[in-house]
Amino acid sequence: MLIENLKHTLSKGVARLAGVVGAAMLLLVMSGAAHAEVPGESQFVFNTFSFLVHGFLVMWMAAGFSMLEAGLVRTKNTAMQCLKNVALFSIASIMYYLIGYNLMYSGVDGGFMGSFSLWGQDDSAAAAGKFVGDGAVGYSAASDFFFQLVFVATAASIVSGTVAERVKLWAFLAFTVVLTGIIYPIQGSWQWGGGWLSEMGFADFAGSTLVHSVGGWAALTGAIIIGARKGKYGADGTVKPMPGANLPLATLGTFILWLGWFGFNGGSQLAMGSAADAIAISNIYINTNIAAAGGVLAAIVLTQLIYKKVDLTMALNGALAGLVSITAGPDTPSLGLSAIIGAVGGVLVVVFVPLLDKLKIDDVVGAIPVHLVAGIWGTMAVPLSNADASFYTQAVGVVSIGIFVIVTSAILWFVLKMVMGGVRVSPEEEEQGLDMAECGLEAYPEFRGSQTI
Amino acid sequence: MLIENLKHTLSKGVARLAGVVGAAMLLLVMSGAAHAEVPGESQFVFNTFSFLVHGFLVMWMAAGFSMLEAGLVRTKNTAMQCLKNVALFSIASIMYYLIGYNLMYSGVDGGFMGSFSLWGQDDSAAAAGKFVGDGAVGYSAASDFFFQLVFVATAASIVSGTVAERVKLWAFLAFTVVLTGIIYPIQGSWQWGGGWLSEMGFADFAGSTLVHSVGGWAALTGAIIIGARKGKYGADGTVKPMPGANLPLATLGTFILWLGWFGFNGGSQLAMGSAADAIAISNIYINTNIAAAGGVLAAIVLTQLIYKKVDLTMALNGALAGLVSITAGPDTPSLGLSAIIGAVGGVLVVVFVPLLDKLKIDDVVGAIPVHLVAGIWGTMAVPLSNADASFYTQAVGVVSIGIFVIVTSAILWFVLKMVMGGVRVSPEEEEQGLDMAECGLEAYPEFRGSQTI
Amino acid sequence: MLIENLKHTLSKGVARLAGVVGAAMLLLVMSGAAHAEVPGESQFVFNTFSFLVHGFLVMWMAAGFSMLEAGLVRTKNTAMQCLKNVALFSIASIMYYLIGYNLMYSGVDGGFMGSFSLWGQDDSAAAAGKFVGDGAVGYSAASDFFFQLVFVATAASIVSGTVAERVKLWAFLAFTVVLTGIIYPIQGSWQWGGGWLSEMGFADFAGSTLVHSVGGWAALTGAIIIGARKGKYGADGTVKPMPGANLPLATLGTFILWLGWFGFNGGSQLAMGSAADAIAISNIYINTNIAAAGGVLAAIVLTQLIYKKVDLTMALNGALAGLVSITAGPDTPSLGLSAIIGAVGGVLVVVFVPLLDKLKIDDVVGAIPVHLVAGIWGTMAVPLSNADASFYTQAVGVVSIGIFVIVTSAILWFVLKMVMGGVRVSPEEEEQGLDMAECGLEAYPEFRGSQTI
Amino acid sequence: MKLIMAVIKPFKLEEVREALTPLGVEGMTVSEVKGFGRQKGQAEIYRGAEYMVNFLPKVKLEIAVKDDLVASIVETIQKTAQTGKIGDGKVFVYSLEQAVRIRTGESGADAL
Amino acid sequence: MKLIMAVIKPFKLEEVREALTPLGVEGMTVSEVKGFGRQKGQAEIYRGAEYMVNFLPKVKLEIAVKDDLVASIVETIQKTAQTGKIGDGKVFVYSLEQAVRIRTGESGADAL
Amino acid sequence: MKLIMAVIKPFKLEEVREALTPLGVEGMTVSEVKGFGRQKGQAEIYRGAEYMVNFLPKVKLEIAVKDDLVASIVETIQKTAQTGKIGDGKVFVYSLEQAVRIRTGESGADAL
Ligand SMILES: Nc1ncnc2c1ncn2[C@@H]1O[C@H](COP(=O)(O)OP(=O)(O)O)[C@@H](O)[C@H]1O
Ligand SMILES: Nc1ncnc2c1ncn2[C@@H]1O[C@H](COP(=O)(O)OP(=O)(O)O)[C@@H](O)[C@H]1O
Ligand SMILES: Nc1ncnc2c1ncn2[C@@H]1O[C@H](COP(=O)(O)OP(=O)(O)O)[C@@H](O)[C@H]1O
Repeated sequence: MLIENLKHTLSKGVARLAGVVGAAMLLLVMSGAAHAEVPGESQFVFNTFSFLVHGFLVMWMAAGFSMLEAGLVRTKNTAMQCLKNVALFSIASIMYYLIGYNLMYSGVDGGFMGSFSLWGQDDSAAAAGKFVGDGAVGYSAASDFFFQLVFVATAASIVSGTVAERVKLWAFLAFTVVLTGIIYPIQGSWQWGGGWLSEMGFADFAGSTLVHSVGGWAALTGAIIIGARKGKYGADGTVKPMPGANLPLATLGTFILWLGWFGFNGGSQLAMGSAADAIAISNIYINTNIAAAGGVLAAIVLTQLIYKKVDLTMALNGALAGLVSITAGPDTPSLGLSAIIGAVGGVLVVVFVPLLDKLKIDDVVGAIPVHLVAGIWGTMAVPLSNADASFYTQAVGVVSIGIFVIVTSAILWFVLKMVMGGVRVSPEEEEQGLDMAECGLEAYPEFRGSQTI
Repeated sequence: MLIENLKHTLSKGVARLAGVVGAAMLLLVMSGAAHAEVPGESQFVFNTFSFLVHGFLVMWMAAGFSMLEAGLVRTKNTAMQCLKNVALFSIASIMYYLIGYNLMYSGVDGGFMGSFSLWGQDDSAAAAGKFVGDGAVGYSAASDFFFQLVFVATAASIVSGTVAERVKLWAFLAFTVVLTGIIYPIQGSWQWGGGWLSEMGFADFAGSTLVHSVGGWAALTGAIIIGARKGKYGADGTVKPMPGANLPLATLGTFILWLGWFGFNGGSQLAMGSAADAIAISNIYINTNIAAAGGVLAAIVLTQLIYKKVDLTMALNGALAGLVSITAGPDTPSLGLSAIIGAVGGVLVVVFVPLLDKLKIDDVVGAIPVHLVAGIWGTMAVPLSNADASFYTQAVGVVSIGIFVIVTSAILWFVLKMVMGGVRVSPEEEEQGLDMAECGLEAYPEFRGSQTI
Repeated sequence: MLIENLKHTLSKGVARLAGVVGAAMLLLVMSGAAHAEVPGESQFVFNTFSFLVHGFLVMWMAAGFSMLEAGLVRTKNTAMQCLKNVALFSIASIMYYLIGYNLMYSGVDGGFMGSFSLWGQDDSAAAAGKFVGDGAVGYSAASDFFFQLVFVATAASIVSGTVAERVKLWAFLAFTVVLTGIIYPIQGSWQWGGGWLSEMGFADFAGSTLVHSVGGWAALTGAIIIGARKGKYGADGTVKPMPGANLPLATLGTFILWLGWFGFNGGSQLAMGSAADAIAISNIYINTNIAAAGGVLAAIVLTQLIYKKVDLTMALNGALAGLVSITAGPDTPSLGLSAIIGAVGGVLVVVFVPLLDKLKIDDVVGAIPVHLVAGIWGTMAVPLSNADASFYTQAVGVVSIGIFVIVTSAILWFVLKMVMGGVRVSPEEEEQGLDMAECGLEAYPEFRGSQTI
Repeated sequence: MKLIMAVIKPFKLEEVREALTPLGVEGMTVSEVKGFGRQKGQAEIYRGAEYMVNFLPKVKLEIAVKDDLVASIVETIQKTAQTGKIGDGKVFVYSLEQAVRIRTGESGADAL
Repeated sequence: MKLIMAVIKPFKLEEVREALTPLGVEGMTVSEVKGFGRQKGQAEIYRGAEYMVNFLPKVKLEIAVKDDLVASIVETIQKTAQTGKIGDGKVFVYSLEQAVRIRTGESGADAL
Repeated sequence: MKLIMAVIKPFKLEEVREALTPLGVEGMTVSEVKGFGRQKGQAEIYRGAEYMVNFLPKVKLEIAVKDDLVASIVETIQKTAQTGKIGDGKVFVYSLEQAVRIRTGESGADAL
């Protein structure tokens, strides 16, 4: 039974081969004993429950991104940032149903995309009494849909943070429609849908590349095409900081994301109906946690050394960078290696945030260092602990997905520019703040804040 | 075993008949196969775990209401709003133990109320080795108590938002004592306790009517009896907006509620010990999610069309209205229909918020459109996808519970008025803010805010 | 099977004997029936899942402490408070792996500490097909590690609140390293590691003493050694209140902690693979909840009586005191007794907060009344409902751990004073606020706040 | 030209502004201030310690006007902002030597 | 000595401050105010009700200076703070009788 | 009548207020301002970019008083608010032409 279950997991996601290896090795050790004690229907319930619990944790990350971004923008753009995050989650929920899921998972067969069709639940195997093993799915269709859906929203949230404070609401929402309905699912099909990348042996357990760097590339493309905020970079190369207005909110957002990440990585085991799976998920939890811790401590120590002060926003980004870094392979490394992988992520953030400013790429919340740079690092670090992954294949995945996302999202931004008469608000509206300009209300109407003093 | 379990679920809650139908149909399909693989004690653990996990999600909604309301009142009433929410949850926890639970569930038998007695756990069937099936309960008594308890608090939270910024603290708390100890349990017994409404075939899976519209009716009655905030409506019919002081907090509250709703609706399946239940819960999750998404998008598009700007507070209310709308029947509709049901909820909010202002009914946080109007809509929408529900019976439920709650809460407010010398603070205290007047402290003592500029 | 499981639980933690008694009694009743229906591997999965779910709830408490403390300090120290909380959780994550876990659990054998070694997961029993019973562990090693780890951070968070607004960042972090790596694990080994206290029959189910009062003692020692905030106490005995800057945030923090506590106490059952365990956990949930409710209501009523106003911050502390009070024995009391135990906690807070001020012990967030005083009360209250606990043994535990923590943390603070040239920022830096002084940024840069008006 | 500076209760602001418009007041500058005077602050409690908040929220108006308008404006403010309860505030007048409108560079009474 | 009080658009503050430094302005006091003038506020919508926000955020500068600097400072402020759009603000000047530096007790022009 | 305007360090406010009471000061109006002067702001870092915060938080007092009290009040403020460190602030005095108490309509020195 356990073997069947594992087979199933393997067949569903050759894509996640790397991730399963840990469990598989454990299984080999176990296979001598009479251990197959979890009945099939129990396994089905366990697997489904895992998707639901881990799925709601990932759903909760939407709140995390909202709070992080609402805390890191200036007051005058805060309501807009909240609005964008609520809206994008809603759009993702609907687009993934209309197009995304089947484009990502249905009939990919080693190719470049699935099919264009509405998703609908098929629980016929379970209804026929086949819960796990041959011909069975192993979990309820809707629980899997739920879990995959909440991942999509993550990618869109990343973009929203980078292009904050200047992008037009409706341009951003239109971008989100295509990102969550088409761009994300197509590249996702290459790996998790069982497409060409997964056949090559690419390893990306929970999405350092498939989710985070995708969001990061789209954000980078957007930041370049849309341009920096007015006044951010002086002609003489000076950088004008525009401090986030509410750091406790940003801290809350980071903790929410940290919590949600247990769902993100843990749930990506895709099963929980056996001791082997339970062990694997547990290991993923602690690796995920220590990677975040490593990211925080690296960022703290480094900012202390460089600036003689500790930058809270860097510590928060450090946590997230640690989490992104471990996401490609949270199942195979030891605790110690996980801490180091996360710490490197934290270092990358401290280095890349000012570097982007040098390049005049204006990333309001630091999403590019966190999700793109650490996402690449995390993907390339998989072979350190996973013998089935190779640096070459990892690089192929990173580059091919990078090119795909850059090209498609660049085209998309340009089309939107033409269709909507620009994707950026007017300089006056930017000065005034998007809250007044596009929402007609203020996030904190009673707290007078001035952006200038 | 599975059949027994289902029987049990049915017998416990003929009340929730409608909700079980989906699972029942699935079961019929399944019944040919040898699927009864989940051992009885495992089912017991699964069912209990489902109550606990979904219960803590619903408990978390208390934080959601607090943040939503704290964000939508003005600074000078914010600490009070927090206090009320912490206190009402505490009161509900105690009243439901002292009176509520048994009044709702013990010995209703098709009648109009249960019995007046302290609740106490009875796990004797399980102790005798009967975990599911005949004579068994199927879950631990305390897990069920916990799950039901957290629902009660929701109803009280709804009232607190509507009558904010003017109701006296102790009058509100006294109202809460009776609402959670007596009013809510009595009407709850009619349906979930197996009373007369459930015998009629009323369908309200997770409480669009039993929880949300109950809160909504009590809120409406309170708003009318207590009257509008000073200065809210000009003699000439002008409406003076009193913008909420902290919209990111309101956004956070909405996300918390959205998350909690997976527990609210998912847990209302009342079981999780079989593949059929797991499938049902999964479907409930995705329907719940897409209804919220539909509500958000409807509200965004509509406010853009009407006001040429997008009102974040309407988008947030739209999410909640979508959630309330699907709550009466999250188990039977398709994903597409769920999205539409939610979207209608979002439209209702955008229409009813200004309408209430026209009627000079001052609902500070929009709880009446969200919980009452969308609650009625959701209840009436059940027959669209559930063949066992009829519009007539749904209307009977809506109306009878509406009348009951209006009458009892009106009496209660009047009694409180007499006993406490008014349920409303003095005009000076209202001007000054309830925080200073009744708490003697300020929510944000360092951020000077003026309500006038 | 169930019996074996119970035996295991017993053997792992004679330490938690008291906690198991409830389940054990239930079990005796059950033992006649043929109930052992949960297969071993299912039990393993259930137990592991319980550790993970309850563990992530406890992890979430880190966010709760951050928000509570960020809301109760003044604006100028808010970013620092966030930073300290993120950092201490990270430090705990790493120190517990490097030293703590094995110092607490490995080879204590009735003694005074475990061994100094890195933790590493050992799932060999499960790999050999032994899931529960003789020779088995019953859950995945990493899930247990995760659950224990998140407890450690709690103790450190407590200290951070008390010594806020004046302690140097790096001094505090250094203190945290030793607290989480050495002090906490050593005293933890006495009881949960199976050391001398557990052999005496001390009962502390989830850590009123082992976690909360440990944090409280360390906080008290710190508050005394570091001294009060500048200007807090006048020469003439007047107390200058320094109101917390953001009470909705403090409210949110309290709700987060309340939610997390279901994990804290519920997960401490350490198993969930049988009906008896599921029943025990459910009882723990409702007792925990009603204790918090009791604490809130006691604090509200008492502040109303004493001050004629209701102090929100006391209500919040009341909730937490209720939770701490029930933590030593959430499994044995009835619901009613639990409410009373919690209410006494709430009373203690209202009494001890001003008392500490009289003693010029400056506890910024009220952590000493909440965690230390209520922690002692909770520990001493165990024998009220648990026949296996005695007042004498409870007192021995409270006193011995108190002395140990006071002595070690006093030494530690003094060593840090010498090594770091003081553990306290300069008066100018304190005046200016730690955010500017040590972080070089502001928590709310746009909301001008003055501490003086 | 004179500058009239008035300190009033916050909730009177809108009323005062409306009362001044018909007199020809076309501009004013408003700030949030805290006032200390005969009206004593209120007791707050925080965590068991009672304390006085000595400073109460007020709103300060600054209005530059031509000399001939001063009397009527001062009177109107005094009348409109009055509640008769302690803490109603004050009106002060002092002399302005110069006024310039930034947009146009106009100066003197034209700039007001 | 004169006191120059200017009300300007917030985002002009930094520019004005930089323009004044070469003139010998060594100090100033800045506050956030709300202005009401020819420039009308903006419509906000809140929950379906539209309303006017009549007061717009401005920044007020107070600069005490020796008499001989007044003209150049007023002119510089007027030029630098100008955008040409309505709402640019005003500069007012009035007479100061005394000035004291708290740190040293110096008084008169030396205190500035 | 004169108006005394003082800009001081925020934490000195309470002390100054207490020192003035015995002199017969019965009211004052306080606002939060930012000051720029010899005392330079502090470097802040935000996400890897260092920048100067040029304006430091100060508190501004406005006290209207009868002429004969001016000297003692100015002196007391100067003495009490002094820390001897840079940034202690300034005291300015100018002439008031009129003062009205809104509650009663009293004017002149009686209104103070
Ligand atoms: N001498 C003064 N100088 C400046 N402002 C004053 C003075 N006296 C009073 N105020 C301001 O006027 C407000 C009202 O004064 P107060 O004495 O409380 O009431 P009333 O004017 O009704 O006697 C005070 O809060 C303060 O802002
Ligand atoms: N008479 C006045 N007294 C004091 N402040 C004024 C006066 N008139 C205008 N102001 C200030 O100047 C600002 C700009 O004035 P406004 O009339 O809107 O534009 P403009 O000066 O370009 O005609 C106002 O917002 C207000 O703060
Ligand atoms: N010319 C001026 N006009 C108005 N305010 C001034 C002036 N010079 C200084 N100030 C105010 O006084 C404060 C202290 O001045 P500063 O030059 O920093 O220190 P000090 O007075 O000790 O030499 C400044 O922050 C500013 O608010």
